[in-house]
Amino acid sequence: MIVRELELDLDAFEGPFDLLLTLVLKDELDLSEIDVAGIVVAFVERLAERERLDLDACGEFLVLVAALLELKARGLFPEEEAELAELEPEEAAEELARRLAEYRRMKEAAAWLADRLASEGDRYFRLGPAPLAPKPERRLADQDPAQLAEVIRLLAAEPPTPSLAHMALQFPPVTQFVERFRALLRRRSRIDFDQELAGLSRVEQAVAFLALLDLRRNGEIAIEQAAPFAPIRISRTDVERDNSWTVRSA
Amino acid sequence: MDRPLRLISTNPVDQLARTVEALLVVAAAPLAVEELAEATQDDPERIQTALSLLSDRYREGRSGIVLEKVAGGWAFRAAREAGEACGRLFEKPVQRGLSHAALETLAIVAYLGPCTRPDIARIRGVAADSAVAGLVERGLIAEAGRDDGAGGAIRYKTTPLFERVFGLESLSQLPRLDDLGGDVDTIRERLHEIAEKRPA
Amino acid sequence: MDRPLRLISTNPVDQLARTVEALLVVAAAPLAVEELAEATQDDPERIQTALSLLSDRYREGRSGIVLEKVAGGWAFRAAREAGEACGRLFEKPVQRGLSHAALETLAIVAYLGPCTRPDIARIRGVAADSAVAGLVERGLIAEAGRDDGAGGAIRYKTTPLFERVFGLESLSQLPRLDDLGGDVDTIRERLHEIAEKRPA
Repeated sequence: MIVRELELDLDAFEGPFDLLLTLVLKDELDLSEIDVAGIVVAFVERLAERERLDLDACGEFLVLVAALLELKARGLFPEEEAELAELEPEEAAEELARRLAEYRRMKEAAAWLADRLASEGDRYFRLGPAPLAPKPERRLADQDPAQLAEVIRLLAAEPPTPSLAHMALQFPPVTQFVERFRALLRRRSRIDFDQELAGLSRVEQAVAFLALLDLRRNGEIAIEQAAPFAPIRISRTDVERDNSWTVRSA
Repeated sequence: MDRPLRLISTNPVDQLARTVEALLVVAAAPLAVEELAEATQDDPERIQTALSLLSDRYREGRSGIVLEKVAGGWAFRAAREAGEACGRLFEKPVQRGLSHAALETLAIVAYLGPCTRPDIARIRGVAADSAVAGLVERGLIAEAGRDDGAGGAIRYKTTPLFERVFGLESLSQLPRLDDLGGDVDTIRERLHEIAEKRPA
Repeated sequence: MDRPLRLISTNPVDQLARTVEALLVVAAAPLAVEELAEATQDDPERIQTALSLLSDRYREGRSGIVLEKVAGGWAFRAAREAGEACGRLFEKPVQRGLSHAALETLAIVAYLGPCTRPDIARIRGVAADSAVAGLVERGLIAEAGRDDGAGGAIRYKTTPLFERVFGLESLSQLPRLDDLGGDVDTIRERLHEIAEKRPA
């Protein structure tokens, strides 16, 4: 007999035991709603169907049910245990007595309600409207037709561009890097992408790369990379054409 | 007649009449003679007798409760002389406004003419079922045939009550939307375009 | 007293009583004297007089329709002698009885007034979620705002239906809590004995 496959049919749960455990551990099922005694009864019934006592199953079941009970007990007194532990024995006894008294009174009040319900069992009254009652009139205040035009205009308005503010990403403008590369390349004919941008955030590096592509499209620079992931080298396209410029500016 | 046998009751008819009274005051719908016979376990003929006794006691001018025979059976109603008081009891206070969902739905139906729930949902970007149901219940829109014959979705149009509540002599008095193109087809097209751009 | 002025009615009280009868037979819930005065546009004192006239006419043993003071108002119900016949035709509001958990939860909500699920769980020592949900479903308790504004736990209170089902004129008819829990003192003594014996 496999304990985990024990089929349960409880008020709050229906299905195999291992699913119940999974749901409880994932906090998807409130253990305080689970009737643990019901689980024990289900297990004992299954056990009784067998001819021989399945000791392995009993052992496994005991471990699992003990764990469930401990979890349940803790769940029921989340802060109270701590609260009571801080009290002197006399105070704790008084606090417990107070709570028990409160519960006791409610239990008796519940019993009074049960009696009352039984004694009032032959009182019948109509629930809801009478068969031939007039229909309630729901009157609507006068409305302004301008508000109809207003909502149609709202529906016809371009949706706002989604805001990225919540993503907390700071995008530096691409132009900032375009200018930065131009300035660098004015002083040097060749630069190494990774070296120049070391220490920048990933977002800034990405924007810098966009700036490179922009400059490449304009024909201002040449980009080389010997192999994938190899350093990216950037050079001015006019280096070859105008060496004197380099010399002059260097 | 095929009727289940019942014990012949020895109860006097006026006691039966009291039981019938009790059943009628609890019922949420008119009760047929057969139902009354079933509940009282008495004879339909005797029920009829009890009902005529009660009809005499609960009649217009004599009592505020009037027993009436309607389709489907017998039921109590309020006497006519109490009509005004009943009106005051059932008249709910004036409802000031309409929800935004209701207004949007109403505006679409008013400006674009008869349209279906899927139409409205597409333009608004959210399901329109409860907004449409609420407006139908309030009598501001009503069914107006189906989209392309019998199988299509139900179309809705505004009602005369809508015109009255919004103080319009006719739909042509709706505020003009020249800024959106003016005519219905342009506005419809524009609404559909915008709806598609909206993030899902 | 601060009450809106009403025209002094020249109608005889028995005519007013007929109108009150009519209102009570069509109302969906018990009607308070003030509501009756509002609907009839008559004086609350005269309404009281009319109601005592009607209470005499519609009373247990004399009529199948019984007028009772319940849930803060006045309502018709079926006479008890017709209970069996009613049972054959209608469902009771609480048809299948209430579980221990439900009754305890109901008692706590009725006595403590609006309270939250954690409040109830603290007193009962077990979670009250499904008991609360069941009582809400049966219409015996209903949401009544939240604990300390918007973020807090939902509070629950008993409904007029609760008072009707239990035949209470108002919650003040519940037995006094002080009279309940007779063995509480014994428990307290036992606990104190145990505490004295325990090493601190």
